[in-house]
Amino acid sequence: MLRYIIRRLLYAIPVIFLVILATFVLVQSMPGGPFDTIGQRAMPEQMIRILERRFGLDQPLYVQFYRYLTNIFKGDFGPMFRQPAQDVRDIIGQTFPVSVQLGLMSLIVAFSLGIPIGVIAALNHNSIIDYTVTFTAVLFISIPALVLGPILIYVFAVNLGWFPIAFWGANPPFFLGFLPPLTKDFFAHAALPVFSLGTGGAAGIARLTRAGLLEVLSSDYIRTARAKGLRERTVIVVHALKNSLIPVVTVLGPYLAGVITGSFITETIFAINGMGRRFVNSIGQREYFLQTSLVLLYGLLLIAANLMVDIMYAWFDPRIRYD
Amino acid sequence: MSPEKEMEQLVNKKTGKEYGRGRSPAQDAFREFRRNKIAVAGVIFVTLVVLVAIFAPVFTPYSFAQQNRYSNRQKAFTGYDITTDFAEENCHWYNTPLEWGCTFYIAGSDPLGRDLWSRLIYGARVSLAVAFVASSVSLIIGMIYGTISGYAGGKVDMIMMRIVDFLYSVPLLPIIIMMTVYFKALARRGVTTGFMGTLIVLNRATGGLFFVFIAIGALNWLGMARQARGQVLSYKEKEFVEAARAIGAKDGHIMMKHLLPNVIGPLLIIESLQIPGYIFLEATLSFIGLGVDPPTPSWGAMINEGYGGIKSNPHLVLFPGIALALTTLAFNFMGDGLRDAFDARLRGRK
Amino acid sequence: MEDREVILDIQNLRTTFSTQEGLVHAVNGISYQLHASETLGIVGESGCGKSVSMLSVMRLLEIPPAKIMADGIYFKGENLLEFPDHEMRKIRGSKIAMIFQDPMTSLNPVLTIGFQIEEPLKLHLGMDDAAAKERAAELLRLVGIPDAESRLSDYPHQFSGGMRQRAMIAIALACNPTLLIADEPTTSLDVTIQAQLVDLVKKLQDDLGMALIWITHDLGVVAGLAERVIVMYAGFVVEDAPVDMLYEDPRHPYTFALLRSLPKINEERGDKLETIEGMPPDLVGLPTGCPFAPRCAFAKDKCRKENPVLEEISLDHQIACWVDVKTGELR
Amino acid sequence: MTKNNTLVRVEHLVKHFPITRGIVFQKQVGAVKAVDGVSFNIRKGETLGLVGESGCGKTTTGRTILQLHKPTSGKVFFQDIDLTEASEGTLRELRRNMQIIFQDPYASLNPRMTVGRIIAEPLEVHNIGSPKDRRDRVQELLRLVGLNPYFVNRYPHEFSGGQRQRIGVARALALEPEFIVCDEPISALDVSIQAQVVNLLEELQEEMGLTYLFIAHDLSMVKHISNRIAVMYLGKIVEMADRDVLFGNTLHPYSIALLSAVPLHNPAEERKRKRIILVGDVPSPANPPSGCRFHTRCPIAEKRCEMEDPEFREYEPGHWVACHFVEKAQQKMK
Repeated sequence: MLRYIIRRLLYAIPVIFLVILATFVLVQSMPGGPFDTIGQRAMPEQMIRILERRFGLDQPLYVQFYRYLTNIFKGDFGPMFRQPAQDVRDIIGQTFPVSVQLGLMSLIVAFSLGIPIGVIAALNHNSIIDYTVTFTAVLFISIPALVLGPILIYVFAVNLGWFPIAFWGANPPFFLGFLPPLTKDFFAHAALPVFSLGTGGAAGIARLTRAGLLEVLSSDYIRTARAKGLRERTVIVVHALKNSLIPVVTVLGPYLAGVITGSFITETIFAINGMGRRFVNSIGQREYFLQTSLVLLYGLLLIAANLMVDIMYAWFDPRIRYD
Repeated sequence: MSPEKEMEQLVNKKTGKEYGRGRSPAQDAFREFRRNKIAVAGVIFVTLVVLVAIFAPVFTPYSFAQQNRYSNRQKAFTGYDITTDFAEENCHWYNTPLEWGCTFYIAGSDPLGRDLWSRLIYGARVSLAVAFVASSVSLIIGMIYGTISGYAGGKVDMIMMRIVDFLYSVPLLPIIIMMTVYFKALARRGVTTGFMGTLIVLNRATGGLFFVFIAIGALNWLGMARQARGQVLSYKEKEFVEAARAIGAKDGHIMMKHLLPNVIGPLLIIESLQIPGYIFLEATLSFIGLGVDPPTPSWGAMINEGYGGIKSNPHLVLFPGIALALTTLAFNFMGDGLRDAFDARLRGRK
Repeated sequence: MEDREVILDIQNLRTTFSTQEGLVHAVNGISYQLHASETLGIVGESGCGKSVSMLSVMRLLEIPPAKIMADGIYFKGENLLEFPDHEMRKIRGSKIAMIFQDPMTSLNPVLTIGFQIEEPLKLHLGMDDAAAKERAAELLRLVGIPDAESRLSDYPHQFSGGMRQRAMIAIALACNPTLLIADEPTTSLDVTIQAQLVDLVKKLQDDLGMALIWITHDLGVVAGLAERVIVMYAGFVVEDAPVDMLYEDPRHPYTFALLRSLPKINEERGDKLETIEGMPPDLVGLPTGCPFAPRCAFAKDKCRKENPVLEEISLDHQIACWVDVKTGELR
Repeated sequence: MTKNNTLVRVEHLVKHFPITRGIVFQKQVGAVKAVDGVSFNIRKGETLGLVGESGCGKTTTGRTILQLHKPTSGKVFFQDIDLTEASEGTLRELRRNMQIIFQDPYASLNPRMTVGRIIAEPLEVHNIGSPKDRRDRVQELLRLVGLNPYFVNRYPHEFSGGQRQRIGVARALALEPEFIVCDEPISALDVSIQAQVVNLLEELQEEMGLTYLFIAHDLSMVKHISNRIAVMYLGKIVEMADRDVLFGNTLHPYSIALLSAVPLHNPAEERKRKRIILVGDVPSPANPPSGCRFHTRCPIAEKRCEMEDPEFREYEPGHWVACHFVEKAQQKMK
């Protein structure tokens, strides 16, 4: 298992390298540069040259790339062109923990809602409860965060006034680098975005759990468990649940990737100062180092998430062997 | 036994079913599907949306790009000081549907005075185009790639699947966003020659949809390739394929007569379950300004335009949002119904 | 035989399943008695209701779609059908244990063998962890698995098919059941492994003195194992006789034809096998009359109109047929 | 055994399936030795029964003979043509003469094709006859295997297991082959249906002079249908002889044990007879035991069996066996 993890991590190195390289080249080859304008007016040619020299942009691309790579290992992700007071590391330091908080919390919501609801639906198979759950799940899967977010804001923030409209209340300093201060204000701000990002996942997980549990409940070993005289609750909890969650773990990978990279929308709608919103905001700009570094970070998160899913998979299913 | 007597025996007395004529598994599944009311409702709704989108001009009083004004619908807004002009006429310069006196049409108008209803209807075109074109693109690429990989096996399969694995471990969405930015920047430069130029011209001709297709296709063929390979592998080992090889059938024959007919059904169903995701993705890209080019209306772009003013004019977000949700809901019900009806495993359990 | 205590008395058991195609009549009114430490073989083809009848006794069918009706299923004089669920659970796995056909799927793949054997020990006998573990190892040794202690922590996929079925037997025997029901336990295994298991069960039965019901489609397996054999067809018991009588003098046309359709060990090559033409009937719309009549070589008009009931034709030998296979005429 | 009436000759046939492992690049870490050096002849018009337990390689042998699997090494001659060296085209032409019937009546028929198309497919592939001819031929074949010809337009799932197996037989017969590999054709069927299919196969053999390789694990059925029987264990043939010789004078300890494990349909004899219960399971073909592969379960094994793989020799005329201690087996095991 450990060897498997190490091998997977080694395999990740060329992947990450290629991802950075591709992004770096793509970003740099875009028409226009970071210093084309100053306010509404065009920047004088000479000024551009000076600025470019200052940030090393006049060097050949491979030199720049080499410098960027070596700097990363020193913890330097490069400068910000338009906000010289900060560099990319500062931006990441501010936005990354917020995105992680949002992602983790919606993940928790998705699983802690989805699994029990799915179990309840499966145990009441073909009853009104089952139909209601199935229907509601499809309904929530069909409402994207893009639509749900504004609706939540309108209903709960604007009309009812229960929650603040926007601006994530997570501000540094964070404990351990990413844990937020657990204040009432924080949760009030977090409620709507987390709900809007988490319900789709919860609905999907509920459906998978239901299908998985139904499949498991009709299997031979459940009949064996019942033939032992076990109570129905023991049959479900001890014998059925772990098996039925195997398909849920399988989608955990893509789902995590979705939460990580798909939080653009939620962060933008709720004006959360996270990586996704920062990335979207930088689209029109030519912040080469910020953009490359954010993609790099996404790549690392994705690899970590996939690895975690593999490990969980082995834990859930002893038949899986990595070697 | 006389032929007449034989024929007589061919009709099952109890069910009245004719023995001579068989019903294929697909026909069985369609009967099953028809029994699923909610899935049928999904199909009907999708069909309606398709019809409305095709005949959009019939259902819309204005063009999606036309900027109207209350007093003089013929005259465009451009150049007017919008706010003051319409404040004087005691009417919002964009209306909520409740203020019928000011309404251009059922749904009111957007901040630029364009008829919201017309834009919603034309927006359906974008979503449906994405639903069908992007799913076809991903299906075709994925199916060809996966089928080749699965059927070839060995080294070819290994290398082809390594490529897919590699792309899977890449954060595709941010990279595709960067690529779209790159294309759009080139397009703004007015590049019209060369490979990129051709793409850009195509893109402009489709109102910015072309890049969306590329982006969605690039993101989604991976999963389809894996599924197709898995299906081919499972059927490749089936005894009826061995039987075909045993009678001396060539690879092409086996592929066309035995593998594809069995593989394509499940893949179509898997693909139909992906459609809501494609519609979401288009809306997402349009929302962050990387989807269709203005003034082409897309529900995602419309939400983007409206959500700043959600406090005073929620309908600007609500209407495209509802349209988006209803359409994906219909596609979801349809896909679920198809899966339930065609998935023999699920059917067997009932 | 009659001086032994009757431990299981099934009276007119009928089991149906409601499906989209209609009501499936899986078991259609079967009655028999089983005595303490008796070995009963139940033989029949797939879909004849042999497994369903046993699952009905254990009340392991999902209701609905299943529906179990009977005048009574008496286990040691108490009607199992009247037991509330929690009472029934006390019977299952302790007084009546069951092993199933497919050892590959009958054990939970994510739990260790040890856990699965210890479960009934803790549940029914109230053992603590240590005692249960010790007893589980003992049981594994009893069913002939070497290195029992270390294999307790294995998962089912680390066992071969034969070993898994041994583990299933260990689970079933955990609480010294009065009755062991074996539902085609060797069907999916090779003959040499089947021989091992039949041998093992026979030996365990001698040692532990439990009654045994062995369900199979293989007339050979029960020949050497059972004292009495019941033949089932389309949800009916068609013949019930002591084992020697059944094989030497089968009196129901189905049993008669079935035994003759098997290749004889001393026949010449080129001898034709006797066949039973046609297929078993559809259990949704059973014909009136004898269910075997459409395939029966002896069928008379009466057979197609009236379904015969199980009757004793000589001591301990019951058949459900209008015809005497010896003369080919109505009895 | 004269050479001119030999239809199929198998010489030292070996089929190993590679086991690969690796995340990025896969490398071969071993092989499942499914068939490991098998030689035998099949005479024109006879039925050779091939028995053994699951995983012994009997199915792989059948498929490798037909070149459905490419053999790792060894030769297969069909009518004195080396199939392992034959070109694709030659092989395709030769397939008209050798066919296969499969075990699983559900997986062996394409669910999306009608019965008519399934049976006509071999004719289409080899471009035989006009569409009308083919239709007539399909009807004829259906009648031949005892199915109603009006069923041509029905789909496989509308038939029972026994009927499906008949459809499989009809497909195999469409090209009028000389040689048919019957790969456990009755294992998945109910007892009362098995006899129907076996009788059909026997009748067809008589009428058309077919040659069968009949693969099964059910010894009594194999004995019924075969002229000669070969017993396989872990990729090798351990004993081969005429059916009566094999049953009357069994030589190999494994065959003796296998025979004694088959339950008899006679309670009195079944209770009396001496049974040899083999201990343990069949070892994995990926990692077969050294020397004689049976030595781990053999009741009479000695040191030599662990070291030395016994030669497959003709112990008496027409009776082949691979065992060091044939005499000891006779004394100790019977």
